[in-house]
Amino acid sequence: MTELGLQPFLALSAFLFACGVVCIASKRNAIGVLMGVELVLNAANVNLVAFARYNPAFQLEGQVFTLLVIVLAAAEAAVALAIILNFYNNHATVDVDQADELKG
Amino acid sequence: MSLPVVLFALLATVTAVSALGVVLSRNVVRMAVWLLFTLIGVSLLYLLLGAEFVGAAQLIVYVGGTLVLLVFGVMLTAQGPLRELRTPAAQLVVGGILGAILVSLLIVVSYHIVLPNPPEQDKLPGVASLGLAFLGVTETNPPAALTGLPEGTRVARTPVAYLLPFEIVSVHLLVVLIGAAYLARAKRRVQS
Amino acid sequence: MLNWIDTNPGRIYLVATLLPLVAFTLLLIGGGIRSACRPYRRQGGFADSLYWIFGGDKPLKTGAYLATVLMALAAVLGVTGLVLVLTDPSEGSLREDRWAERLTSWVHLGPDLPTPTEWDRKRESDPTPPPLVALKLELGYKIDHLAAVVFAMVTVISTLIFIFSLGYMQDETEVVVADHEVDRQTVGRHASGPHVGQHFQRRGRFGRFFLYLSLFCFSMLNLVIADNLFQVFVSWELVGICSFLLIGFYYERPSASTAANKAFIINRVGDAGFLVGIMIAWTYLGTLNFEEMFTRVRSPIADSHGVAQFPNQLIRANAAEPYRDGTPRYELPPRDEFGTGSHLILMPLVPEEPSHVHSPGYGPHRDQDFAVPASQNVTTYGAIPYWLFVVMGVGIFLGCVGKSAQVPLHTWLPDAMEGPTPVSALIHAATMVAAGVYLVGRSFPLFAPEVLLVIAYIGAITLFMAATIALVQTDIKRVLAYSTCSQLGFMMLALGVGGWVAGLLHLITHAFFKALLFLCSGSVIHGCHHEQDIRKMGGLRHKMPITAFTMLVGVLAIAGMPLLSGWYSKDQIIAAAMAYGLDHQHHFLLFLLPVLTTGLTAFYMFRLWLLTFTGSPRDTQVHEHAQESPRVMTIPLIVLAVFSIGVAWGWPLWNADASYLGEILKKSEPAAVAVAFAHEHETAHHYHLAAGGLALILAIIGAGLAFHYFSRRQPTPETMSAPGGAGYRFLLNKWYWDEAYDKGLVRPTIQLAQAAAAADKRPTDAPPPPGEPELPPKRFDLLTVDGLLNTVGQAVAGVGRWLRIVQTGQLRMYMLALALTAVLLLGILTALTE
Amino acid sequence: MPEFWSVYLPEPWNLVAAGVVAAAALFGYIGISTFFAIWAERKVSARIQDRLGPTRVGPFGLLQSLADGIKLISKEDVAPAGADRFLFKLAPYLAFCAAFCGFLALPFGKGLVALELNIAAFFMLAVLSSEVFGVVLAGYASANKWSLFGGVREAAQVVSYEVPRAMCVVIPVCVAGTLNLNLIGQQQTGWFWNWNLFHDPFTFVAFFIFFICATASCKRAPFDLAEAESELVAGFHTEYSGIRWSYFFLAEYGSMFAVSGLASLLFLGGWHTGLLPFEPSEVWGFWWGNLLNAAVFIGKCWLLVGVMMWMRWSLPRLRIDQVMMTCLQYFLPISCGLLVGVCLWLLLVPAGAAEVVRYALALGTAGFLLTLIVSLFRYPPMSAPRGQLPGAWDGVRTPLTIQIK
Repeated sequence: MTELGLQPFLALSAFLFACGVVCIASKRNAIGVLMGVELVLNAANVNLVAFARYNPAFQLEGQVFTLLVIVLAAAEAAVALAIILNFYNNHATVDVDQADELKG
Repeated sequence: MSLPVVLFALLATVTAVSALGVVLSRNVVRMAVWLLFTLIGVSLLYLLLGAEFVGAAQLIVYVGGTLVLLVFGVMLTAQGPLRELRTPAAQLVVGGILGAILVSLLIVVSYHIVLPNPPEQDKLPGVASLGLAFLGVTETNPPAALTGLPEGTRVARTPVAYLLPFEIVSVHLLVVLIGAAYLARAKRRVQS
Repeated sequence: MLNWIDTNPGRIYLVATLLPLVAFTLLLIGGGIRSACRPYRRQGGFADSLYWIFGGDKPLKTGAYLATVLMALAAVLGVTGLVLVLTDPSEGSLREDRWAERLTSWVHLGPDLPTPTEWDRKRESDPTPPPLVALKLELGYKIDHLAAVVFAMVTVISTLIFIFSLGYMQDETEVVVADHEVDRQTVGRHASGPHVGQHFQRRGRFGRFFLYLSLFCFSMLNLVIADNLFQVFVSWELVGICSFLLIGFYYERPSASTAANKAFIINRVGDAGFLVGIMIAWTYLGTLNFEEMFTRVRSPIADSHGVAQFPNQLIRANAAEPYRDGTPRYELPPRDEFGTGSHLILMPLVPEEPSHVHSPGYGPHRDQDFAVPASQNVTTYGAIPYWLFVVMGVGIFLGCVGKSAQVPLHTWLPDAMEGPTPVSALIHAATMVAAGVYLVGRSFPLFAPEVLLVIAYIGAITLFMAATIALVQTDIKRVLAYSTCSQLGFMMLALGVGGWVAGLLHLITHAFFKALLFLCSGSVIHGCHHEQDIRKMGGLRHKMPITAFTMLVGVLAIAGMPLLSGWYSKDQIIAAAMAYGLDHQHHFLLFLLPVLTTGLTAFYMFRLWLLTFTGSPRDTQVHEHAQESPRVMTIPLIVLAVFSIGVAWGWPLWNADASYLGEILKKSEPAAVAVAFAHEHETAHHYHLAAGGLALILAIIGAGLAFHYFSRRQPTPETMSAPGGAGYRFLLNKWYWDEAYDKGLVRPTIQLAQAAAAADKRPTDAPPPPGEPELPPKRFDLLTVDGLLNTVGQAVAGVGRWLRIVQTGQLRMYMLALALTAVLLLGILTALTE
Repeated sequence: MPEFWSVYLPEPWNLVAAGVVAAAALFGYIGISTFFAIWAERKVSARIQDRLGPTRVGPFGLLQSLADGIKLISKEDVAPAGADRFLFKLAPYLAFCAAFCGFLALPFGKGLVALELNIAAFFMLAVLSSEVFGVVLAGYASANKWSLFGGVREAAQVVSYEVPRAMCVVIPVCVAGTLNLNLIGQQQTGWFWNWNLFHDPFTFVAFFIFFICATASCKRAPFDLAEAESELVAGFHTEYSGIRWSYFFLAEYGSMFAVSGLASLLFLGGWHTGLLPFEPSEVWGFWWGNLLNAAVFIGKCWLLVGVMMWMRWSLPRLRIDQVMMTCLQYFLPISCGLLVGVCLWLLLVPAGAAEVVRYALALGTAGFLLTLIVSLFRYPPMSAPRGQLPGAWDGVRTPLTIQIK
């Protein structure tokens, strides 16, 4: 493991992050956007766990924060999905380009 | 080439390819499948890194919960015979270029990170220490100094550890539960 | 419990003070619950039962009796306390420990530090230098002979007045009370109201009356026992609000509500001055505790060189070149100019070295110059500009002017007679108005000679002017009101000319006989079915003999007839005034006015009594229906009459100087009095008999004149109401004070307000209510203040409209922008770290 | 295991070999179990429906599954015209993978486990809960509305039942103080009153809740709404045939065995007989002892699977709203209450009282079961003569002692 080092994980995380950003920036389907967000969060989590593994100061913290992120991501997904369903009920679409007004 | 390197290469390839799949797929359900592989790949990476509990949590929450919820949402909002929402090509190109720059920049930045002392042992603190940390019991002294501090300074953990975040997250989850139920409730149309 | 009081007998006073508060609280809670439950009455259920348990429709009689009992208990405690004070053998600091306590941590406005006294004790074990004075508001009580006497007086009189009120306010115990006065006053004012042709009716307010009275008593007692200026101020305002509530007790009557407002507003003027005084004291003296303020202001009696050169005096000095480290420096003026200087030197509360007490003076080893550090420290000297010190004294005195109805803030007191008569007796004769005098007596060492002169002159003018007005008034209570003004003027004068004991003795004796007089007038009014005009009375002596006799006692006492209480105090006052006049010839008015006024006093008091009780009845209707009051009202009269006769007695009885009460008060006389007025006191001693004789002769002349005009010549109703000459009208119209205020202050204010309203008027405003003039729109506000704000708002809105273009609502645009920003930031970061 | 192989192979390869062998063994176990379970299912259903079931292929029709398998493999692999072919093909594998991975952390005996994880119980829950994804994908990819309905129902049902199931797992975990299934198994060594089932009243109830939830999350009757043939033709696998269809069945039986194994490890003493006061693998050696252990463990799994079959053929199917209500309104609060209860029990109840309750529960249950078994043998089976149904259905009380002619 020590020969592997931290950098490959960070590189993978960077790639996941960029994929997530591009996903958010290019999908018109609201659920697709949500998936992009999940990708971004996963990228962050990979970073955190990698640091937990390679920096003794973060052994506990990396895992703790990853867990918190996972849990909050689940909550976020639930709320986002509820919002999307609500939007769908009102506008009969999940196209985020249609969602450019502040009123529901 | 030791086994971890091989395993990492394998997993990283799978994860990266399926993340790319998420970006490039047009069909939302296919995106979800690609995302599934990404998530599984990430959870295996956690196992590889020795964070067993986090890996399993990733599986149960993301794969078993979030992703199913997403697919569920797709099915509830599917219109007709799976109409696809297409993005203008120009935006895709711009996004792709931006993404590429972002990756390269991030990788460049990440290669500047130098860790003072990579640990010898492979194990991370197990589920017991995690649970105790969430309940507010932890050693106040982390095994190594934090990076980025002035030379010779050590920062102790707070004695109550992560009890407060844990409680906040609990309350947060409760609020989310209620909020989601409220938002997605079946609305009774008032017949006027 | 006994032990609790035994170690600190002063706590008796604490208990006695809180008893009326208990009564107030109980009445308030009971009444509150009842009014909360009132909407649910006759509906069954819990609230309904509560409503009936707490009195139902009838006024709260039980609560009133409870309040009376508690007040009586307080009186018993007050008298017990007085006896304990007199028999307490302890001396010095031990006495202070037993009779004073301070709660220093009430309100902190600075670091939590011990009081200087505590530091003093602590320094034996811990020699670190004492810190800055912590600015704290304190609670505390301090009982000396003065407080004890006044406390006993207040509680006893209050109890008697409570008992009297039980009878006097009998009308208020009815469920429905018809107030004819309201109808009479409002005819033509609200002609279109819903009550046209029927009497105004309201619910009885028996309980409310006692509620207010209890709160008043608590505040007054708290004022008496307070050991610091701030606590005094709080009580001061509390008695003010009680006075307001009680004057406006019949608030449906326009005259009562305006009188209440007037009293309250005029008192605010005085209180503003009081507040200025408090703030100056706070800022420069660093404490509001009376003892500590005196210590700061007056030089020590003795220092480490033995007896001080200038003990207990105000030391003034001139600012000199500061020290090299920037510390200001002050220098005593040359010896022959002692007592001048631009600054007043302040003394340390706790000396740096307990064995080394500094007292300024001349000669070897004396400090002729003083260092004053930038921050005031309890151990160091400080200084206050002398004019500020004078302003402080005048400010405190201004508060007393307002409360004690001295010129020029006296106009509220006669109008305050709109309240029920027991209120007039308790608040506006016996206690509250005396609070001003009490405070002047309390804070006597804080007053510079200039301030004392002001006090004396104000007192002299007031006593004369009020007496002249009282000569011609026809309302029985107004006569007494102006007489109160006049007597308070006597007290102020006495304090101002150094007759500290005389003034405060007069405070006590006056309280008793003035309460007696007011209650007698109340009895008359009650017996005559609320007729107050003495022109319609006459010959009531046979109808109400007890009232007539007790009132005669009061009249004799106030006129200063020998062996009655008033004689002792007034004699001393005249003596003090005479001594001052003799010593300072250019202030001869300070002697002339009071001596003249003793004659006037006898005249108008006898006029009042003779017109009311003797001769033939001038209004047969009033006379026929008149009757003696019930026993619950006459017994307090008799008790008060006994007090009015004998409260100031001493041995030998015929020596006005030998009053026992005066001896008691003398024990708590501030040393400053003796220091400042040493020569006057000596003169007074010499001319005592002459002054007393002069006053007595004038009083007898006045009484004789009254007898001549109103008894022998038997005035008819016609002569009584005939318009007199210019002088008569001048006096009848009270020297035109009210008119002057109206012209000089009220009208300009209203005109200013109208002008401001006109300037601010806009075309879009609603038309004014009917009866008020339509103002032309000037749009001042629209163009300036509003205009500025509107311009700013529109500018912001414009910028917002312009910025809105960025906010497309397109999620992907935002995300792209975000990614771009991240790329840029990271790029910059990378470029910088390279 | 890797230690065993390290004698023969160098550093990374012994790990690979251990993995391959464990995977092969588990795959074989799932295959053979399913093979016999399908036969058993048919036999049980036949007996319950008063039929004979398969009799032709092999003794007692034991090889019926083999015949079925050959038929399924040889069938044409078809996909509907509008289907998403990629997902359609992927779905059965996903489902099977999830079920298979559940066995990775399941110990069959002391140390007899493919992958010893410290968080084995949690891992099993996580992996088993991802089986649903395959089903949902299958429902979606079939381009058939019945399939889609089946898939959506499955998603809702499984996600909901996961919650009380997980809470019921936490209850014995609280008692054990570890998530390591191997350790949990070892803690229950000895007599049967050491089993977690009898630890206190809360675990006792939790076992039944867990079992019902597990049944529901395996989408077994009476919770098989995803494939309710009376409403949705065959639910999510309407369009599947041949070998892909059989993968779904492998997955279903696999997850049945997995949850049964989990239940027996958490509650029923794992690989212990409950009648031997020692750990066999320590006394008789690793292999021989674990042979007994594995046999006992597999026997317990079969027992629980048998109960599932019994339930399937005895109880009518619930409606979807009843299924959801049962979970969210009853099982979820009950399991929360049980969790709180067991925590309080551990904190507050003195050891002596806890022991008394444990023995009372264990011996009471044993007595009840013994009485039941004895009564089964005392009375002959309630089988009705031709043309006549037992019981009071026709208003006539039929005597229980009827001679079968």
